[in-house]
Amino acid sequence: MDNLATDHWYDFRDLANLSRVILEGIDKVAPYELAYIVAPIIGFVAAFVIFVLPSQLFVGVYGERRIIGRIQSRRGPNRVGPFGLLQPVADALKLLQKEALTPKVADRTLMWAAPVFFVAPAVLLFAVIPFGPRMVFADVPAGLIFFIAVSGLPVLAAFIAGWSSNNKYSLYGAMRIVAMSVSYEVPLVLMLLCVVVFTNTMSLPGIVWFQKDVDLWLIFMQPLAFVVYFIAVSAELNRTPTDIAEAESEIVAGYLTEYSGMKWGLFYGMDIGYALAASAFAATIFLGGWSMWGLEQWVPPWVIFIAKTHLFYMVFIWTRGTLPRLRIDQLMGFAWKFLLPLAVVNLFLVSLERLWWSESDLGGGIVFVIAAINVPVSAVAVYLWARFLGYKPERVPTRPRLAREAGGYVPLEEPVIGGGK
Amino acid sequence: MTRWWTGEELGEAAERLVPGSVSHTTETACVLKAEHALEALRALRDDPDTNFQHLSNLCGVDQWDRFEVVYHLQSLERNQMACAKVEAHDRENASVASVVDIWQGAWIQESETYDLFGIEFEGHPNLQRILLWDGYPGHPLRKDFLAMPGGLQPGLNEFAGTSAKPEPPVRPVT
Amino acid sequence: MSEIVQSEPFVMNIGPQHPSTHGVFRVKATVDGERVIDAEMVIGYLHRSMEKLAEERTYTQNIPFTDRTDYLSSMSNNLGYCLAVEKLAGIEVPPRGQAIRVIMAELQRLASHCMGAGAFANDTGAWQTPIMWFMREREKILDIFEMTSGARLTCNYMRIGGVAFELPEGFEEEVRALIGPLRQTIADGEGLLSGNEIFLARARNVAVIPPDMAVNASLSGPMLRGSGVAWDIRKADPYCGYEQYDFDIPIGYQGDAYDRFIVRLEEMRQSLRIVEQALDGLPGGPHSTEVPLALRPPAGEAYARIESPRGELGYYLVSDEGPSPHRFHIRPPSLINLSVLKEMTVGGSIADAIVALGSIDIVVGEIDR
Amino acid sequence: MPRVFARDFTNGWDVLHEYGHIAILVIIALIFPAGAIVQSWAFKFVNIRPEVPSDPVKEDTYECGMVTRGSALTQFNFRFYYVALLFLLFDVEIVFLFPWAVVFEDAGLVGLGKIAIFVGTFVVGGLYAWRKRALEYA
Repeated sequence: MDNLATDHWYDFRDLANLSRVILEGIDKVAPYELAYIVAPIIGFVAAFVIFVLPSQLFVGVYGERRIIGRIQSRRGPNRVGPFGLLQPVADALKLLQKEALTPKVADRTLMWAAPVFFVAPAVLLFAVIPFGPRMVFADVPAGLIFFIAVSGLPVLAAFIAGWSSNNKYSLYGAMRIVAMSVSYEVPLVLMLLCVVVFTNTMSLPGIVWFQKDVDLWLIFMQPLAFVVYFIAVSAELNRTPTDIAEAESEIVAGYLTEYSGMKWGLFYGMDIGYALAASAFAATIFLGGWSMWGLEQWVPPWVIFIAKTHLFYMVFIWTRGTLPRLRIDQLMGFAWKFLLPLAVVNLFLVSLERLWWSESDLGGGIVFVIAAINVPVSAVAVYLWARFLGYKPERVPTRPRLAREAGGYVPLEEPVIGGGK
Repeated sequence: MTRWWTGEELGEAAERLVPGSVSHTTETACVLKAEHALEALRALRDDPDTNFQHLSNLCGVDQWDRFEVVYHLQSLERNQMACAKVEAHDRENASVASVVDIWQGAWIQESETYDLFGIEFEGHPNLQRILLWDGYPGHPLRKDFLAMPGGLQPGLNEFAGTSAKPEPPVRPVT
Repeated sequence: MSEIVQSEPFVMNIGPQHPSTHGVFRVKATVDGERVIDAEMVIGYLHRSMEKLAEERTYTQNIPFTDRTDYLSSMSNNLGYCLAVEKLAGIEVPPRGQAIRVIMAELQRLASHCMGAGAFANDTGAWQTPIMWFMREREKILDIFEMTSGARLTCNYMRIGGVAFELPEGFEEEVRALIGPLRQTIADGEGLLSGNEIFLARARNVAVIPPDMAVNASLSGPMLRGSGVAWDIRKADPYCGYEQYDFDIPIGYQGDAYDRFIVRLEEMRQSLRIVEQALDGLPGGPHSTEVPLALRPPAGEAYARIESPRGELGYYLVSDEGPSPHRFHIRPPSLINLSVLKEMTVGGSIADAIVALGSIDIVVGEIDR
Repeated sequence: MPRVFARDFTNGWDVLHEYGHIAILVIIALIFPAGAIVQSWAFKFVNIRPEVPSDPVKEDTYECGMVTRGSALTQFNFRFYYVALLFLLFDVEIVFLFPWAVVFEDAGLVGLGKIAIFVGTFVVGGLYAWRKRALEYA
C-alpha cells in the first residue's frame, strides 16, 4: 500500500483516507461505539451514493436503454433532461406514484414483503467488494463465500414473489428461476472454488492483491472459470440469453406478472443492481479489481474499478440486445451436463498447477506459463466435451433450397443433420 | 399454368372412379351425390390421374332451396384444380359427410361452415362453433339471417323469390 | 419415471391478451410441468362477419373489407378480391395496371415478411432487435404505400379492372432507393439469427411438419414451402403477368420452424428481384379499365387465388346477377395454417409452442374475418 | 508469495468487528426498500398517488384476459424435485471443499488425492442421476 496513495485526507486516490479522518475526529469527541456505527453509514453513503446508485440509474437504466436503442437502430430515451439523462429519475418518480395492485387471491403479506427481501441482499453484496486498496466496506476473510451466500438470497425472494401472486405464469416463473439458479449455482461455485485454490484466499481484497502481485489477471489464468462465471451469472440474473424466468413471450412476465407500481419498480431496479454487483464481482475476481499494472498510482483506483465494472456490464447489455433466449430444458441440461463436468475437470487442473507452482522455483513468472497452458487447454476441453456430448460443428444450411418450377414435394438429396441441440 | 377442370371433366373422372356418384355437372363444378361423396372424393384424391391431394378451399353456399358445400381440390404434382360440390336439401337438418378423414385440413373449414351455416358434418371429430360462441342464435351466413336489423339496405338488393321468414333481428348483446 | 409420477394437469391460457399471440387469439394449453399435453385454439375474438356484410354491399364497396381481413397485407387482399371479381365478370386489366399490381403485391409481401420474420425472432426471445431492424424497413415500404394510395395500412388501392390511381411522382426512385437497404437488412437479420447457435437450438427440429402432412392439411405459403413442397401460385397459376418475371421458389428442408424462417427471408430477396424487374419493364398506357360502378357480373361462380404473404389467399364469389355478391367467401391462409397448431405443439414445451405459433405468422384479422 | 489479506486480522482487528458493520448494513438495506414502498403507499394521502376503488376485475389475477379459474398453487412437476436433490448433493460437497481450498498448500498432493476420492463419489452419484435421466428438465 506504500506506493499507492498518501495518507492525507485530500488524496482522493483513496477515499478511505477521508473516512478515516472523519472517524478519528468522531472518536476524539465521542465514544468508540459511535464511530463504529458511523463507519458503515459512511461506507454505505460512499458506496451507494457515489457508485452504486449513479451507476445503476445512469448506466443500468439510461445507458442500457440507450445502447440497446443503438443496437436496435432507434434512439432510446432522449426527452427528459439533457440527452434524456433524467429519464431514470422520471421513471422512479412515476413508479412511486403508481398504484400497486394486489390480487385478492394473493398472499398479501408475502407479496409485499418479497420486494424488500429482494432488494436487501443487493445492498449487502457491495459490502465485501473492494473499490480501492483500502476502500472496502467490510473486509471479511471469507468475502467470497459471503458473496455467494448473499447472492443466493434474491432467488428466494423471487420465488416468494411468484408463489404468493397465485398466478399460473408467476408460478412458472418462480419454478423456473429456482430450478435455474439452483442448477447454475453448482458450476458457478465450483469455478469460484478453482479461484480460491489458485489464489489461496477467500478474501476479495486478497484476490485483488494476488492479481496485482503477480501482474496478471485471473481471466488469463482461469479462462474457463471466467466463461463459466459469465454464463452462470447471467443465468442467475435472468439476463437475456437465459431470461426464461420472466420470458415475456412465453409466460408473460414470469414471477413479476402480478406486480405493479413501486413493488415492481424495486424488482426492476434491483435486477440491474444485481447485474451491477455481479459485474463488480467479476471485475474484482477476474479483471484485477482496482489494479491496472501500475496505472492505479496515477488514476484513482476506484475509477479503474468502476470502469472495469461498467465494461463488464456492457457485455451484459450486448448479449441482451442480440441473443435469442434458450429453452429451460436446454439451459438445465447445459448446466448439469456441460458446465459441471468442465468445472470438476478444471478444479483438478488448477489444483495440480497450484501444487506445481508451490514446488517449482520459477518464481512469479510461472503464472504466465500457467496462463499460456490454461487458455488452450480450456478451449480444447470445451471442444472435446462438446464433441463427447454429441455436438458437431454443423453445417446447417442457412439458405433454403431454390426451385424453379412449382410442382409438389422436392425430396432432399441428403438428410440435413444438426441443430436443435 | 394450372389446368382448371370444367365440371364435365371432373364428372367424368368421378364417374369413372365411383360409378353413379355424380348427380349433375355445371360449367364450373361437378355436383356429387351426397351418399357417394365421401367415396368419390377419396377416390379423386388417390387416383394418380386426378391426384387431388390438396383441399384448397371448402365453403358453404346458401342457394335458398339447398345448401351447397363447395370443395376446391387441387393437385400440386399435376398442377390442376377442380371444383366439386355436395348439396344438402334439408334446411332444418342440413347434413353432409365430413371429409376430415380424407383431408386433415378440412376440419377447421368444416367447423367454420358448421358455425356460420349450420350444416352438420357427419364424422367430424370435433364439430363445434369456432367463431361464434355456443348458444349463439342462428347461423349468420344463412340467407334468412339478416345482418341489418330491420332488413336490407334501401335500393341495393331485393332478394327475389325469398323464402325467408322475416324473423325478428337477432342481435344478442353480451 | 415421469410416466408414473405426474403432476396435476394444468390449463394455461396463452392469450387472448398475451405478448406473443399476435392479436386476440387464445391457445388453451394443458400443461404438465413444462410440457404441453394438449392444445386447443380458441378463435373468434375479432369476428366481424365480413362474409355476411359483403353480401349486402356492391362489388366495389367490398374492397375495403378485404383490407381489414389481413391488415398486414392489405394490398394482397385487395388484389385477390379484384382478381376474383374480374374472373367472374370477365374484365381484362391493362398491362400497366398489372405491373403496378405486381409491384404493390411484392412490396406488401416484403412488408408482411418483415413483420413475420421479426415477430418470429421476437418469439424466440431475440429481444426486439431483429423486429426493430425489420420494422425500420417496413416503415419505408409503408411510406411508399402512403404516397401511392394515401394510407399506410389499409390501402384500398386496387380496383376492379386495375388500380385506383396513377403512380405518384418519384415513385420509382423511392422504390429503387428502398431495395439496397432492404437487401442489407435481410442480410443483417440472417447474420444475426440464421447461424446463431441459440436460434438454431430454439427453432431447429421444433414444430416439424412433414411434407405429406403439410399437403394433406391444406397448408400453403411458407408453411408448405418450409416442408419442402415447391408450390407457389405465382409460378403454378400465374396471375397479373407473373410469368414474365424471373424468380425462384425457396423451399425448406424438413419443415421445422427454422425452415419457415429462412424461407421467408429468401422470399423477401426474390420479391426484391421481382420488384426490380417490374420497375424496369413498367409499361405505359392506362392503369385501369373502365368498370361500371354498379357492376352486375353474370350469374356464376369464380374462385381466384393469389399467393399472399401467408399462403394461398382465395376468394370464392357466387353471383346471382345482382349488384352485390350472392356469396363472398375468403379462403384465409392463416386460419388453415393454424389448424395444425395442435400437431405442432403437443409434446413440446411451452417455449416450443410459442415458437411454433410464431412460425405460422398468423394475422388474427384474417383468421376471424 | 502474494499477500493473503489486505488487512492484518491478527493485529487488533477482529473479524466480528467487520461483520458488525455488515449487521448495521442489513438494517440499512431493509429500511431502504421498505422506505420506498411506504413512501409510495403514503403518497396516496397527499393525493399524489391515485386510489381507484377496487372492483373484482381489477383484483383478479392475470390470466391473459380470461376469467381465472382455480388456484395456481397446485402440485408442480415432479422433475423439479430431482433438481433440488442434485443441488443439495453438489452444494454440500462444495461447502466441504472450501476449507480444503484454503489450506490447500499444507494438504499438498496427498490432500488433493483425498479430495479426488471425495469428489469422485459425487461424480459417480451425478453420473447415476444422468443415467437415470434426472437431468432432463421438462
